[in-house]
Amino acid sequence: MVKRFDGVHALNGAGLSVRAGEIHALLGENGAGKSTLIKILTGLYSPDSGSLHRHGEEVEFANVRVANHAGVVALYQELSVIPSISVAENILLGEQTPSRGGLVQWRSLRRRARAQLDSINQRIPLGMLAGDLTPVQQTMVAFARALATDARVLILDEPTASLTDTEIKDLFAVLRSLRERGVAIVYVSHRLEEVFELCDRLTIMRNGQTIMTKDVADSHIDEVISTMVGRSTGELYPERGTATTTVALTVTDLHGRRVKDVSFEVHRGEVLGIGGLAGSGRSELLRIISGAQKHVRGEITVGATSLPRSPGVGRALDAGIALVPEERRSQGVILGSSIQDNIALANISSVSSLGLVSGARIADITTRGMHDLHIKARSPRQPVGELSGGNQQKVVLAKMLARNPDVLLMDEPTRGIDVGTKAEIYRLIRQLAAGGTAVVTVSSELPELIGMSDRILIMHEGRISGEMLAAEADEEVLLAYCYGKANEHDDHE
Amino acid sequence: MLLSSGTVLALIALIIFFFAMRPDVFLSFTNVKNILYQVAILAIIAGAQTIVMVVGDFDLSVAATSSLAGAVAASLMLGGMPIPLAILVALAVGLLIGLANGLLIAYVNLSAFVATLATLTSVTGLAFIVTQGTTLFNLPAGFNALGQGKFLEIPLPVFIAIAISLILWFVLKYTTLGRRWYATGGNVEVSRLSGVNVRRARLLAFTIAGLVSAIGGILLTARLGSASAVQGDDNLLFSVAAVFLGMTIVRSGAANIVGTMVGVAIIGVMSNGLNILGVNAYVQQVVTGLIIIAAVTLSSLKTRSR
Amino acid sequence: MLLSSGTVLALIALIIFFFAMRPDVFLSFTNVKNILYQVAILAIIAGAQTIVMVVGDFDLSVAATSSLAGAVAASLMLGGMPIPLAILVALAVGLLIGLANGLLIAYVNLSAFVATLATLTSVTGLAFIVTQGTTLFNLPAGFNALGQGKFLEIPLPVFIAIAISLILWFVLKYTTLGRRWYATGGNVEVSRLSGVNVRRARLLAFTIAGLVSAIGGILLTARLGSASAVQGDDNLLFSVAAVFLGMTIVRSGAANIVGTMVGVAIIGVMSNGLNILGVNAYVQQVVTGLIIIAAVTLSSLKTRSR
Amino acid sequence: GTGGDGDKAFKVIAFTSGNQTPIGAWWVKAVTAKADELGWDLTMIQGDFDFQKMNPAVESAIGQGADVILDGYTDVSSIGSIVTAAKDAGIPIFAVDSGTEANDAFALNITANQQGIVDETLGALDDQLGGLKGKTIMVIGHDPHAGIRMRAGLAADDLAAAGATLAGGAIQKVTSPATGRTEALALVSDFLTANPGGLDGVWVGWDDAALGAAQAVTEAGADAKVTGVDATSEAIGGIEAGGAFLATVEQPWPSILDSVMTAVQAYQKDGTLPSSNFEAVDTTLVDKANAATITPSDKLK
Ligand SMILES: Nc1ncnc2c1ncn2[C@@H]1O[C@H](COP(=O)(O)OP(=O)(O)OP(=O)(O)O)[C@@H](O)[C@H]1O
Ligand SMILES: Nc1ncnc2c1ncn2[C@@H]1O[C@H](COP(=O)(O)OP(=O)(O)OP(=O)(O)O)[C@@H](O)[C@H]1O
Ligand SMILES: [Mg+2]
Ligand SMILES: [Mg+2]
Repeated sequence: MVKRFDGVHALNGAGLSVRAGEIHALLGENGAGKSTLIKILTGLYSPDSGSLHRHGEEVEFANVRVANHAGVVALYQELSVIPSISVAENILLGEQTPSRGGLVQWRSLRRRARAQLDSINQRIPLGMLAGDLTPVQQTMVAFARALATDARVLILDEPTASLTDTEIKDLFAVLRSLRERGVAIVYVSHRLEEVFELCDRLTIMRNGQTIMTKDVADSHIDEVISTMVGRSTGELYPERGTATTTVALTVTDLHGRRVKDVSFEVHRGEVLGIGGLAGSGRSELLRIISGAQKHVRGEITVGATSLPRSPGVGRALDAGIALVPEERRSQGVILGSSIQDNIALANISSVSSLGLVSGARIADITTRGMHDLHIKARSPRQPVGELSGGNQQKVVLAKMLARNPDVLLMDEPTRGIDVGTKAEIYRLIRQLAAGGTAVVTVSSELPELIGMSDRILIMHEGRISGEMLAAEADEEVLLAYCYGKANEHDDHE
Repeated sequence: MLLSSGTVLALIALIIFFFAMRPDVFLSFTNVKNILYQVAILAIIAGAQTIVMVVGDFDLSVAATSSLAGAVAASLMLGGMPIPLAILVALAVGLLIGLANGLLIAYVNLSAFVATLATLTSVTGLAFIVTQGTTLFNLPAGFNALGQGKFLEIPLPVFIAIAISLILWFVLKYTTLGRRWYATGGNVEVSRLSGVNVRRARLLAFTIAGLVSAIGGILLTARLGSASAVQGDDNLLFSVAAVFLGMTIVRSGAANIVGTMVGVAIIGVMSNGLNILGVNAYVQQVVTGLIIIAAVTLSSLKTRSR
Repeated sequence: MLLSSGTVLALIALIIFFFAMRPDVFLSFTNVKNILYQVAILAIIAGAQTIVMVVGDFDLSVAATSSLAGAVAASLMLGGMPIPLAILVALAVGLLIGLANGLLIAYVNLSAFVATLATLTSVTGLAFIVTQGTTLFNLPAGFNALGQGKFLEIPLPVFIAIAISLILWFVLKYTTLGRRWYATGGNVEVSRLSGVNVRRARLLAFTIAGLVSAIGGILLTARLGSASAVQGDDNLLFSVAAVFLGMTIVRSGAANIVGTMVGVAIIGVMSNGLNILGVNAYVQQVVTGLIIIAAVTLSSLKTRSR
Repeated sequence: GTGGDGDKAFKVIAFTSGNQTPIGAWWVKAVTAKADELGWDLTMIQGDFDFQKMNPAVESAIGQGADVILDGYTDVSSIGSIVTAAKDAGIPIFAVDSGTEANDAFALNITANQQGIVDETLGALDDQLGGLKGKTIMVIGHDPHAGIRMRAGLAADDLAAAGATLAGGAIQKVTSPATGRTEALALVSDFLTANPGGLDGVWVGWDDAALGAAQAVTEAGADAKVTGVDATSEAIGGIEAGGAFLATVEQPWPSILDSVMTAVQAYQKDGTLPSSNFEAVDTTLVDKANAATITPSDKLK
């Protein structure tokens, strides 16, 4: 397959062959061309050259529907739900909707939707508007939709990026049973442990080319990483640093909609990790601290200055608090704007004087950000929407880092990011901490939480249910905290 | 849920207010019939607008299409064509304009605003050409009866408006087409990637909106016994206002027929009530704007407090 | 890039066509001056519309606001108020209407469509009240000179329109406010989380649009030497059409002043050219719609082939 | 509906679509004052040019019974459904300027004599230009208005008959009354650029547009003369100033309304209907000579 965008090769000799009844991992760095290849497989893009064979016969998919009819179905990266319609309808969209004579068969619709949700262990009310669901639930609904199609070839582009362990386990169970039934599954993920746990074979892409295809059983994780990145990488997690004793951020008795009674301190130079289950209130906590959401009561102090109630993002930024939000497409970047405009946006005051913006200063911070974070793009003027998912995430980081914040809040900062880049981001976090920044990161991956943090807080139903030094942390104990079970002896429910 | 919506509250408040001001007149059978008669055609055109707004677009050409359809029917009948045939041709004209809109928007990818703005302009020009700029009248009595006849004391357009609203409500709620419209309006991209033929869905939405607008226009011509190029022009803004008012009554914030009809009722009650109170025409206009703002604000306060 | 845009091509095609039809007249100094004079006020109102569309909204009340401002200025001057003061008050009226729009939209969270539709209605009513439904005239010669005076043979409104366009272009391109407007139009939530006060940005956009519309309306009054409640009505649809035509010339598809002015030029050239060819007014309308479609389609084809 | 019985108040429904124009507003005031004076039970319905709203309101009033219906400035073609309802209820309609020809929709319709208007205005142009033969005259009309449409047609015919050339080869049309002045301004300027010095006169069907045409002539530095119809104060001002605006026509609305009211009173007394259902009254040419003595149509008391 070859596919060019504006003369740039997104794919340049990519190939993939998937067998019935296998789970085939498709791996590669951010921007390697995985999503593009998938979009070609499902008729969303037409390739500049290359061909597609199904059961040995050449096929051509003019659009998504044709591919679906041929049994090829994808759950796209960043695909989500239709917020204004019900969960049941989201699961059985379009031609999947049971109908007779043009009329929707509501009863059968509900029954089938329920069955799909049951198969992935989800108890989401069918009549709810999908827009009212949590992000995790939305992903599960989208997944249920992909399952509902009776696909013979099922392609999943980073399905677990925003899921936590429980959901991932459920999802894997479903995928394994589909494999039993002879479905061919293509699985894209940046979480290599998952690949080794789940997949049968793997294909690695680099710069739009397929580099190698191999049985998972014959592969080793270090080999996979170095093949992906094209060089060998060192340790994933850098050494921990030493936090200072100066308090950078104090949160006292914070109450929000779901957040209850949260108090903690972060020191300059410290990396504080926050873990918990989906919906435990981590995102809300960060949003409140960053001024993006109002809180009911409680106090937030940066350094020595206490922030006013509901300061708004602008004031919080000026006080030195910056947030890297969890949903990059709806919260992080303006997809239609260029990289430099996105980066300038959070830095308007530093790239302007007397109300006038300076193009030179924007170019300056953009170049620095793109260089520091290795953002892969044609030019600083390229619209962010054209970048690969991981590179979009780096733009969000670059935008906030350009502010040199005292307190950097990051909500799932490595979601959808390849291992090589993850390592870079961890190093970057350490570098920032060494420079005196207090870093607070939310993550749903326990190994990551342990690897990158100095100290870990776990949240459960809006409260802090446990605290631990990362160096002494143990995944099982953390998981117990996540379920709110840690202090069993003094918690007589 | 419906009753607690701000838009419905606004309607009730208006009714109570006008009733308190003129208890002898406002809720009399004659006046209620009057209100229904006055809004019947707006209800039909607002129904057309609802469909298009369900798929997340606008149709600025609904009122112009309705005028042209009415003008075509009138001019053909004056030229001697039998009534049913003239009506069919006029409906076909509406359908074709809707189809043109749909093709431009769904297949040529023009923004709905530009495409229907352009059609609005061209179609108005055509209506001027068809009527030669004048008001066509002296239409056959059989035709006028469609708009002026009564059944059980209630004018026919009221029944027709109710029938069309019910059909649209049914289509939107119970057919796969209706659900695809809602899906498309909720998120085009997700719908497309999930195998919904969003182009066809949008094409159909505009086409049907054109057809329904034509029905409205033909009825307006029959109702007035005459056709001019610009009659019914204010149905455009009022239809959009009605749909917007109605969008606030459901949680999803999507366009819906029940809400649209509540919106149409607000507009009808307001204009009739102000007339009954004998409010000066200019002041009426000022007040109309204020009431629309009040109604929508009320709804949005309600929504936010949920 | 600019030259390869379909909209610009459409403009060039129109100019070549009309020049070929009437080489003696179309590009003569008098006629070019004429075209500029005819579009000067539309250019100002389209500038106001551009700002609002940059933040991702619409303002349906621009033309009504301009009419009211003109009427207020006229009525105050007839009442004996000195010219500069009357102009200031009229500008303040425009500003206040814009502010009201902005508050309703940014702080009460009404949809821009409903809010400005309501203002449009109320403001038109107010304009009728101010003019008492008549046309106000006999305005001071010093005031009329603003709209009818000339400098170097070129009418003053042309200079004013150019000045305002330049200012808006500068503000949109080089100021932090302009950046914030574009960001807000790109994605409200992202902008908010990046520290942009999106409410204030939208409020300012509508307020300035109100002010700029008022300038347009005052100039129209000076240009005609009279003020009526509805005199600039067609500027609404034309301003939106101009902005939409202009949005196609940039890759991002965002509203922009250069594009808007190309759009205004298309509308001006088209109407002047058709007049010069002596095309019937109704046919002109039909053709106008078709040309808008052709221009936008041309652009979108261009965009897609990239 | 027979004549009044004396014991019950005489019930009158009055409607106009054009209450947003000065003349329409004057008619509403004058009719209301007259009804007060005569002790009528008056229902006044104002339509804002919106027949969809006005017609049902009038018909519903008809449903509640009335002795007489008064119609001001609403063309017969737009009120077919009202006419039908009134006929069914046996109520006569007395109208002011609601159609340019005899029509049995009305018991009486009095309007201005369109041919007379054309004769007067073309006469003024003829005098000013020293004959119409060989002259190029532009005629600007507005089709949706029945009166303007009719007189524009008559003017075009008469000009052709007098040997003048119609500028642009046909009647030029304004599409919206709201923007009549700007449209006429653009029409005339564009014609003058395309044909410098090629225009001797502009005949316009109503003053608002005529003012735009006159401004275009002045701005182009041309010496064409413009005539209008309506005698608005602005037009009269223009005529007095002695620029391009040559003349306009006064239509005697107060006396027309008086005649209609007299006929209504006759009907109230003993049910007599007027012998003829249409009357076209003569108008007065307003030019520089008599401009000062004319009451402008927007200043009627
Ligand atoms: N619509 C587009 N226009 C221009 N360039 C594009 C477009 N889509 C993708 N690209 C480019 O093609 C390349 C491959 O992108 P793709 O999204 O396939 O990467 P990926 O392997 O899925 O990365 P990630 O792991 O970050 O999701 C990138 O350089 C990207 O910028
Ligand atoms: N039941 C719910 N209904 C509506 N919105 C919800 C619900 N649960 C969570 N949300 C919203 O989803 C976002 C994330 O929720 P929260 O902060 O509670 O979770 P979290 O711990 O960050 O977990 P995750 O983001 O992984 O779901 C918040 O903005 C929250 O308001
Ligand atoms: Mg990808
Ligand atoms: Mg979260």
